[in-house]
Amino acid sequence: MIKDFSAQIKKISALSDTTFDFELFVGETAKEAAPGRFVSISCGDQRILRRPISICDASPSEGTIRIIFEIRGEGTKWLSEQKVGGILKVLGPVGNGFKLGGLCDLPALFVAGGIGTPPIYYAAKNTPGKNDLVAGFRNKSAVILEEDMLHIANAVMVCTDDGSYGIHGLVTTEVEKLLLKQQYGAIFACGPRAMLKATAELAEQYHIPCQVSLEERMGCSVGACLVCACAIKGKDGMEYKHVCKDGPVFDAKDVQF
Amino acid sequence: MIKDFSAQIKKISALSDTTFDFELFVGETAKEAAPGRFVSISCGDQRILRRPISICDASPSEGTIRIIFEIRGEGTKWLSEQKVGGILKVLGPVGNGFKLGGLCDLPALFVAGGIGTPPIYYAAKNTPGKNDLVAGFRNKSAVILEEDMLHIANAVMVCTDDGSYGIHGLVTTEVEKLLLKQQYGAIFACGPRAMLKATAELAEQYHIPCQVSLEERMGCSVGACLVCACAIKGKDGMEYKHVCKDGPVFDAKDVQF
Amino acid sequence: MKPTMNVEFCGVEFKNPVLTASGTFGFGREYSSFYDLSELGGICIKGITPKKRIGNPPPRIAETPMGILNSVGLQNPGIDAFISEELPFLKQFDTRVIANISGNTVSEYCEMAEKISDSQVDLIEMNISCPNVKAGGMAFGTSSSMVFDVVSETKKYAKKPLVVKLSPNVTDITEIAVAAENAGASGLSLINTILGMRIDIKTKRPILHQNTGGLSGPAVLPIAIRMVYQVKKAVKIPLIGMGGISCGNDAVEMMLAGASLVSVGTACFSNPMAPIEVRDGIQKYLEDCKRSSVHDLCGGLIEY
Amino acid sequence: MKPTMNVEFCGVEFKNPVLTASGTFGFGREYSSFYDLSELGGICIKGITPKKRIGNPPPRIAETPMGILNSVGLQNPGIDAFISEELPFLKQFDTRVIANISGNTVSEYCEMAEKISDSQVDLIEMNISCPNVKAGGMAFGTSSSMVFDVVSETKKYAKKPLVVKLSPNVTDITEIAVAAENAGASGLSLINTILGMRIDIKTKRPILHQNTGGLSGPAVLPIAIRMVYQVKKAVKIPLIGMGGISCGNDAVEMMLAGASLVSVGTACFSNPMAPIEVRDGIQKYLEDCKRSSVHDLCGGLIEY
Ligand SMILES: Cc1cc2nc3c(=O)[nH]c(=O)nc-3n(C[C@H](O)[C@H](O)[C@H](O)COP(=O)(O)OP(=O)(O)OC[C@H]3O[C@@H](n4cnc5c(N)ncnc54)[C@H](O)[C@@H]3O)c2cc1C
Ligand SMILES: Cc1cc2nc3c(=O)[nH]c(=O)nc-3n(C[C@H](O)[C@H](O)[C@H](O)COP(=O)(O)OP(=O)(O)OC[C@H]3O[C@@H](n4cnc5c(N)ncnc54)[C@H](O)[C@@H]3O)c2cc1C
Ligand SMILES: Cc1cc2nc3c(=O)[nH]c(=O)nc-3n(C[C@H](O)[C@H](O)[C@H](O)COP(=O)(O)O)c2cc1C
Ligand SMILES: Cc1cc2nc3c(=O)[nH]c(=O)nc-3n(C[C@H](O)[C@H](O)[C@H](O)COP(=O)(O)O)c2cc1C
Ligand code: FES
Ligand code: FES
Repeated sequence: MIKDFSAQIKKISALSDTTFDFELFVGETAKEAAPGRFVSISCGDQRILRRPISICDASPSEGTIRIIFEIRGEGTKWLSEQKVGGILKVLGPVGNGFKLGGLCDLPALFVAGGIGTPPIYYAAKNTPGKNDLVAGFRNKSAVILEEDMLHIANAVMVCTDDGSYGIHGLVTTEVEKLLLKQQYGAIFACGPRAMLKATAELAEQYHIPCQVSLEERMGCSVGACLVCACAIKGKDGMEYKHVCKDGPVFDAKDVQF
Repeated sequence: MIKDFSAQIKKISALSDTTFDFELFVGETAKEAAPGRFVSISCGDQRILRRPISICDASPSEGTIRIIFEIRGEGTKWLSEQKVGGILKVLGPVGNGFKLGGLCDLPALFVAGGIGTPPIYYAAKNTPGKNDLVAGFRNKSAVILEEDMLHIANAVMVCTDDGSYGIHGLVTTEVEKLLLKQQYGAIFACGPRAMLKATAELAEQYHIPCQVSLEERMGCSVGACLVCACAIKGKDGMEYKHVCKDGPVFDAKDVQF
Repeated sequence: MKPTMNVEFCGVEFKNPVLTASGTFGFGREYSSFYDLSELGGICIKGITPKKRIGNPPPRIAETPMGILNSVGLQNPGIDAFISEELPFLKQFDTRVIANISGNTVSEYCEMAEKISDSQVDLIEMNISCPNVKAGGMAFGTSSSMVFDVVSETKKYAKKPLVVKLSPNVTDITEIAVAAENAGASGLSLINTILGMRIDIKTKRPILHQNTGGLSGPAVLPIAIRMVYQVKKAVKIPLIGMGGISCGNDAVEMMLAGASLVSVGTACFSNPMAPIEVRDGIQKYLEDCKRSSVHDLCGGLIEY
Repeated sequence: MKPTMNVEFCGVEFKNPVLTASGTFGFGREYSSFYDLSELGGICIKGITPKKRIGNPPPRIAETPMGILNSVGLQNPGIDAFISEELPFLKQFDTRVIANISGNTVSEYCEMAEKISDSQVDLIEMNISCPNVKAGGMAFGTSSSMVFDVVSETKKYAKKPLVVKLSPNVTDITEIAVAAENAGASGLSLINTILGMRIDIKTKRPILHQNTGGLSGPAVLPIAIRMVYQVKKAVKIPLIGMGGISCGNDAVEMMLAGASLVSVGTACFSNPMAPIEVRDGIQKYLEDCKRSSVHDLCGGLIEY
């Protein structure tokens, strides 16, 4: 059940000049965290809209969740200026996460792009098996969570667009290489739309079930205002489903990219 | 010269639940402070308009000014929640203060009402001679600056509307008693409009020069937007002068109450 | 003694004057996990149309200083699906249900008014002011002769009180209000959203896929209060005031200006509890100034 | 290389596109202690009238969420006093001076246009949109036939470029804009303030002594951008965009929507340096996206 609550900031680490890692105390709510679900955070009284941020990890025993975010505009800038001990207004957990259960015995492939990496890390962490993970970033300074990912996946491939770190090139090039080499039971992806689209096409081509996590601008975050529309193929043609309520994770073959 | 600058909060004391006493570091600007002049303070990014607050005292040697304010609405509430060490956006000093120089040898009478007391205290402090001061407040818990006033005036009379402290009754009743008893060279007043009006009438009746400090809602605080109008008798009839630029202190006989 | 909060509006009794604004509250399901919907004076549903509408492509929302723009474009399952699948859920609660209807043509409005009158809704709100659809919508609401025509026709089919929702995108809102009153409106609600635009300076594209959208939220409060004030002086029928209300004091202002009921919309996005807090805030104001009833507020303004 | 910031507008060269908005900057004297007025693209003076006006009784200002209402009511010393006492001060600076004129009748506009044309001002801005005066003012600006009449008459007497300032309080601003263009306006400026109201819930009185006043500040930015966008598509004459601009990015949005020049008004109240920061912000934007000239912005929007 979605709740609106106050969360205290327990820990802050700056992963780069523009990327921040927060640990929030959320009490019982931590039990409802799941990979792909997100929280909507109020970023100052002067901003009407809350900002959706994916849950990157959760510790139900400690009552904490972890979020990682990048400064993109005024709201995330405000968030980055908050201090340990400060209180955030948080709505969540919101949305339907990745369906990680019921996979066949084959390993899963996790595909992350940029700031889409946190929920993918969380999903991979919660998926048993010899799973692989490909994560792409703009450049070396944008790479996040590499250490964490190494602990929870079989093979981790880090790519950068400019070759300043890891493999030079797009994640989807690596994904294709892996798909040629090996059989996967499922693909899970989060990142820029172009990356998701290319990943979805590969998944279709190789007949692998694929789930993607979508982004859209939000109003209410609870499914009431219908602003966070995404085009989904329905039985009577295209219709708009809603990222906050029906998503953010969708079956890739249903998404009209 | 009016400047827009950052001032650090050096000291905060709560004079009551709703009244606060701040010491601000303003550097060189402290030299331009004068009784009756004020500063315009930005009360949070979500509020467009600055709040005018009188200077209550200044120490040019330490580069500080003192302000005392009461919570009246959202802006002063915000201000009351600021912490020592915090930075305020301050515009000032604004306006023409009391003309304290050139008084005849007679003592002066200072008349203060409620949150109008701080500039009157400052004015009395800077006026040599055996001056008297009458200050009125709603009730006991609203009384401010009594200790400070005792040090700088000959006689200090504190009145409360409800008789919960000091003399029971209106300041103007006390003012009239004093005027009957003694000769004053000038009257200086700041407080609610009704009090200023009554004081101005007494001053006229007893032929004593009187200066009053007016309040009006402000936009620019520098004389450019013409919103802070107050009706002043001019040679061609009534005209609107401006509290921030032509005031806040006016000759009582010019004010159209 | 607690002040009485109930209000009679167009012959319908509301337990308190606070409604949720159409389009910001869906059909109530989502917010029912935050509080008991029976706490509300009423719920105004997402605008419905004769047939299902898929709405506009995203992005459908943009942020502005103390406001938002939306361009949902009346996405809804259609009137029949509303009546069969959503209304029964709403009728579980002890609160009033207001159906917000939108048509492309006069006959669509009539058809819907007739159909919805036979359902269990308590009031009909005719939306002739949606800035986010091409045909109908705002077009109807900006000319007094069209308002007169569409309202007087629809009125013939409405067997429940008919409230007309006015567009603020007009030169003189009183002219439109009077036209609606003359055509037989039982009450008026105002304001709908104000047409606005934001541009993403990085991509040079509008933020909204429709280029423009409707402005709501605190930013519009002073405009809404002015319009309610003007309309109150121009008509005799009662008003539902909305636009930027986010706390009890805002609602009190709106009621002093002339509203009998108030709606809370965009504020729910920042704070899901906003309608409840607005209700409690009105009550606290009445207590603080020792008023016995919320009736004392409507039109209580002392003009200069 | 620094991007070029100069703009030609109605045949007049501006060193940069940033002006101060009429009524928020007096006749420039007060802000000249904060910075050299020669830094500005231009200064639009407080609205002047044929004779001295004392303006409206206070209170003349109220705060709103990210905005303000004002009801100054054109307090000014009259055109003659402006020309003899204020203009010489302004002409000391290397910046453009725009005279904002308001009349009660068509002949007053003509008289002022004639008189001001013989002075050293660079441009004339005709204010037919002031919501705070009874006669003239906004009344002229809300009907396209009246706009056509007053502009075409005034044009006969204007020997300097004539910019017409539009009111946002209209159903269709493009209709008014086209009327002004057809009547011979050299350019348009928009938006003036939007009529609004606030009420003091303690006293139950309007905050403004005029009951209502004009809304400006960030709250109106999305409305102003939408109107500039609509008008840009409807006319060929150039536009001055204003309404809620408080930083360089806001100004860039306004220019992408279609403004050649921008004005900064209410933002000066929060931050006296606002016009300079807006100018620097535009320049930084141009540098960041490697544009060589501010010309590239006007109307650069890529519509959906
Ligand atoms: C389900 C979901 C999960 C997300 N998870 C993360 C995460 O874990 N870490 C992270 O850094 N970012 C995440 N994002 C993106 C994040 O929400 C935006 O970067 C953020 O809202 C930008 O806010 P701003 O104020 O900084 O930017 P501004 O551009 O100033 O924001 C203006 C408005 O646009 C909205 N907006 C702007 N960009 C986006 C976007 N990409 N998606 C949705 N709304 C947007 C803002 O929420 C706000 O309402 C997620 C988005 C979604 C939809
Ligand atoms: C020259 C001058 C000196 C002042 N000195 C002091 C002082 O030393 N201590 C003190 O406590 N107060 C002083 N005031 C009054 C103080 O400015 C107001 O109490 C304050 O602005 C209220 O702001 P708010 O946000 O709390 O109230 P709100 O009612 O929320 O404010 C809304 C708007 O109205 C304006 N406003 C409301 N009341 C007043 C008022 N009485 N005068 C001017 N503007 C008002 C605010 O500035 C703001 O723009 C002075 C006023 C003036 C004009
Ligand atoms: C996302 C959204 C959707 C809306 N949909 C409708 C609608 O379907 N029908 C309608 O009459 N008004 C609709 N409105 C307008 C609101 O009902 C209300 O009139 C307006 O938002 C002003 O109130 P507010 O500032 O409290 O939100 C919508 C507003 C928003 C923000
Ligand atoms: C206090 C004040 C006085 C104004 N006086 C005038 C005026 O005399 N003539 C005029 O054309 N516009 C006047 N305006 C409108 C502004 O020039 C401008 O169009 C409007 O404020 C929107 O811009 P902003 O949001 O940047 O302030 C005034 C605005 C304010 C706030
Ligand atoms: S944000 Fe309101 S429905 Fe998704
Ligand atoms: S506040 Fe602008 S002139 Fe006084």
